[in-house]
Amino acid sequence: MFEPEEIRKDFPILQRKIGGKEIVYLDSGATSQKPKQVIEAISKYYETNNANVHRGAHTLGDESTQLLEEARETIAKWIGGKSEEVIFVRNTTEAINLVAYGWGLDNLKKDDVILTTEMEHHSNIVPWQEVARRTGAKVEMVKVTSEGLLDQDNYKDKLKLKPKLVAMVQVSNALGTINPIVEMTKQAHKIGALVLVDGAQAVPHMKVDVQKIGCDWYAFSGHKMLGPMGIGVLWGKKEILNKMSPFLTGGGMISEVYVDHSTWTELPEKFEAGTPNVAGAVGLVSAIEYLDRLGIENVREHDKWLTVYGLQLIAGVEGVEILGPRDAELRSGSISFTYTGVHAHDVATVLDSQGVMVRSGYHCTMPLHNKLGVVASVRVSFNVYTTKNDIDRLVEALLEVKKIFGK
Amino acid sequence: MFEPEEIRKDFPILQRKIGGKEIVYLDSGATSQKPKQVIEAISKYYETNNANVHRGAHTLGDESTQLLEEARETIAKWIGGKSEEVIFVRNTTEAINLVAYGWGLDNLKKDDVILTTEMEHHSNIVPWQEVARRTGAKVEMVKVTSEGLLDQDNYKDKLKLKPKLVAMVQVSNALGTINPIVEMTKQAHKIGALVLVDGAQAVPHMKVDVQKIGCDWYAFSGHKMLGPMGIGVLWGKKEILNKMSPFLTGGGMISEVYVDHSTWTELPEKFEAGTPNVAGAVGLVSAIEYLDRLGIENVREHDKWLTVYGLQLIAGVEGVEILGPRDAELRSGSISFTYTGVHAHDVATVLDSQGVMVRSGYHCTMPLHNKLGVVASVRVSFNVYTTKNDIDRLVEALLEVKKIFGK
Amino acid sequence: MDIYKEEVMDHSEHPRNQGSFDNVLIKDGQVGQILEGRDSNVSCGDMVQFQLRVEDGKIVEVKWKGVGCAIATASASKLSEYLKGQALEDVREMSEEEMVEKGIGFSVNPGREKCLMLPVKVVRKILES
Amino acid sequence: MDIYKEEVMDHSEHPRNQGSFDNVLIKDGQVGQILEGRDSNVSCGDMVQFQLRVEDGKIVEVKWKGVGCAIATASASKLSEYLKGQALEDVREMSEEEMVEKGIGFSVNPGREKCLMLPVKVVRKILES
Ligand SMILES: Cc1ncc(COP(=O)(O)O)c(C=O)c1O
Ligand SMILES: Cc1ncc(COP(=O)(O)O)c(C=O)c1O
Repeated sequence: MFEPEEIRKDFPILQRKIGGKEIVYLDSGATSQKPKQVIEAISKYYETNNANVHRGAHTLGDESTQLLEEARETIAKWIGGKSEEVIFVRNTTEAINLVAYGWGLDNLKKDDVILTTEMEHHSNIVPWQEVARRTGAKVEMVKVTSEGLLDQDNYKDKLKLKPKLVAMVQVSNALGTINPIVEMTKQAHKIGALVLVDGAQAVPHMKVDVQKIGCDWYAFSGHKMLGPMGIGVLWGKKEILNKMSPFLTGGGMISEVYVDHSTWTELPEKFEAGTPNVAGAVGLVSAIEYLDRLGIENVREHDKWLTVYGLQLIAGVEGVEILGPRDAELRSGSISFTYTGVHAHDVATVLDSQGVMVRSGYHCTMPLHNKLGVVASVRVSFNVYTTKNDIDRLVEALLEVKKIFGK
Repeated sequence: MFEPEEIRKDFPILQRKIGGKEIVYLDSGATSQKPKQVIEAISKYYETNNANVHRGAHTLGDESTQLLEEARETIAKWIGGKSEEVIFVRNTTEAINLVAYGWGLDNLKKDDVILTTEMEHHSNIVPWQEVARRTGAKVEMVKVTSEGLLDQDNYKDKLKLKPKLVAMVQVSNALGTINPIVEMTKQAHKIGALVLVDGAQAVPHMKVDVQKIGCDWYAFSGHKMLGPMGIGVLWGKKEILNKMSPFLTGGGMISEVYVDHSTWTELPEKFEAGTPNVAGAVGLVSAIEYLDRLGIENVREHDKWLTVYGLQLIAGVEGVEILGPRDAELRSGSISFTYTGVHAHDVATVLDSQGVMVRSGYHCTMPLHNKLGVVASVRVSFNVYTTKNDIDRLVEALLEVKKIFGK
Repeated sequence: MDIYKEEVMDHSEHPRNQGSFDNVLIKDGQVGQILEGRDSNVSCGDMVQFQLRVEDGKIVEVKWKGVGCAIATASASKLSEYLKGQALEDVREMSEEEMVEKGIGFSVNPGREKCLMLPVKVVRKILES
Repeated sequence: MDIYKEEVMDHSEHPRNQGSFDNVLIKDGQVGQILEGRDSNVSCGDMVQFQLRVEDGKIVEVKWKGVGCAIATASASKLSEYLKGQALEDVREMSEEEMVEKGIGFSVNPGREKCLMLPVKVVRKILES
């Protein structure tokens, strides 16, 4: 295990004080903070190697191309894929849209079923609704149990509808639930569905191996895993990516352009039109190296420890109702709750006045909140720099809510 | 006017030596170098304000939201638009794809004409070929004269086909040609076409005012105008953006999500799904401030001076044939040429061995190169840090080509 | 905390004019019409519906309902009190700023502006339609 | 400059086996077939076409044409010399690395790899189809 208090020293923003108080940043699920190593890697790239990627023209161009391709290899190794299967995108949302446009538009037709779940982030719902609108396909959702787990009986029932695609989240950003995606992927494949996994909240906290998961596509964002904004990854199986249409088109992804038609390059460039965000890829590599140094198993242990400690303390606050499963083995990264009689937004404002930063609202999971009958919730979410002290300060600050709202 | 030798001091990468030689970076058309002010603005953002944008939850979130919205205002003011008309994208290519998917798919039908030009970058050709493929519309191209200008007679003829859209470049990245887009936009509007302008090579070098141009959409990239990679802008007229379908969908751009449908937010968020690249927007603002301090008129003067000086010296080298117009008033940002008997790629390699970095190839304008009957060309391109000395070093290095190839 | 002033807390805990005309039968011979609209803030999950009973171009009664935070609730409550008795035309001509100033009477930091403004947006939506 | 060695310059200025069989009539009774393929590198505008005349599983003649830089030209020229006389099967089993090593015999820095490899890609394409 590592010492989070030591790790905090790597994060310049955590040294900031607001209103005289040290920052307690418990909104890592929205975006993580960045260690100085990542910030410096970006600066260093711009100060030393910056160029567009096109081999052969000059030294800086070669260096930039090499950095981008090394980034691809590092990421591929990190998640267990091949390097040409790693496609750089802006974020998880774009990754999912790429599949929706590049695979969905061509492969779905009227009355085909797209199966997603009630606990998806909007980014894994709305693109499928849009594809459904354009193709006549239908979106179905696997139900969530009152405990906050995917209802596996309901999943089996929905699989009888013979969906062409199962699109599901590995770790819920609103409940923290870790879904049994290895088993679920197996079942989906048995009936011939392809499987897309939204790994936005998994990659920052646990070892991910796309081969072991067995899925067909895996999407995640750099900015939630200590990396920079503006860079994310879609991983996909080579055979499937090869058969897909390109999504964004233009410079960089074409082989030959004629007046009336064009031909595409090979993977992965086929899906990367325009100037790529090399600085972003370099920053993401630095984030992976950071996590690797800590050891991703240790990161998961730390996260589990925080979940246990947090669940215990937060649940003990009068008026608080925890959402999602109680078993820390089944959760990761965050704890969401409601506060009886006080709107989540007001709770967040009071906490903020104490220097404690959490998120309040739907967390982009409106169908889930509707299902749970919860208008809005408060979410506290972690990363490697989160400490016991952060949780203690949170609980202290929650007592302020009672003072102000008298509830 | 400003002193480019002074400006160079702001660019850390230009202090680098390769093989003992100072860098002569003449590939700014591919991507510009970044001043330390921009690099520091990005670092400072990550060190001080980094958070996801969602107002109300906490101080860092409010600060990030405010920075993103201020960036939008700065950019709007800089190009003469309204701030809700500024949509953040990754780069010019994505901006054009947004229009192709978000407007083209819904508004074009069989046999409709999309008019583009022979001098477009692939990013303003291939998305239209794709829309044409999906809708049955046809792509037509305005011819380029042997001097490297858009053939205005041919343009008038093509307008008789009643195109629904004219998509054209303001400044050619391969020829340097500045097109008369104000007049051309007027003519297009007269026959009811909408106009998209690719401003990737214009924005870094001259004052751009979308109101004066009168176009309906304007696209550009941050990374070519001293800003970071991974951020670009699509500007569009409010009335038109309002009528367009969203492109990428997911978190951030929806108002309400239900199991079976969703509703969109207002401009500009409607077009910005997922976590935005706030650090990129902050870096872009810093780049605009940098250009503003120099004075964009001075930037244009400097560029024109370099063009005059460069044309004169480069054209004087034995074996060199300049592409594009000879009048510096009609050009900006770059000079492309061929070297008789030696392939552009070999020229670039020889130049690189002398520390002079240029680009060789098609420059993503294959139809243009086919038209001109040129297999590949060498392009030298400028920005504010380019000096007379850079051109002198280029010409010296060109003499090496003769030494090695004996031509 | 500045934001949760006494007046805000009073209105959020005892909201005025809450309810709807949905189950109220407009009596025979009673002139007037009911204008209504709703809107929501996705990020905080707030939803507000306003109904204005109008007679001879004047707002004679206001009912609103919704789910929301303390700020949105207090804002809706105060706005409902203000609107009662106003001429439709006068309200239609007010800017958003005026409506906040005269109709709500308290302000919040930029972070919570959306909560404050939700009832204002709903009322403007009703008047513009 | 390392990259433009004498051998490279010689082959790029005097390329061997350039041309095509397109206007050559295969004489009556002459056994064999002509395999052909082409490919291009978009970034540098290089295009290379290879034709292999095969008799009894053996490459008896090679012609190539194309537009390209000195590296691609020298690479195609050297490869064409090497291929002549080889058994189709043997070439089919070679890795790309082997083909460069034995068939081309010179190397370049990573930046120019694509130019060097273009003829290799074309030949592999022919053999795989
Ligand atoms: C004229 C023109 N249009 C479009 C582009 C594409 O820009 P980006 O690669 O940033 O999407 C470029 C840059 O190469 C360009 O020069
Ligand atoms: C589970 C999940 N999916 C998708 C997303 C969208 O990620 P991004 O905003 O980086 O596209 C998020 C982040 O909010 C998430 O938590």
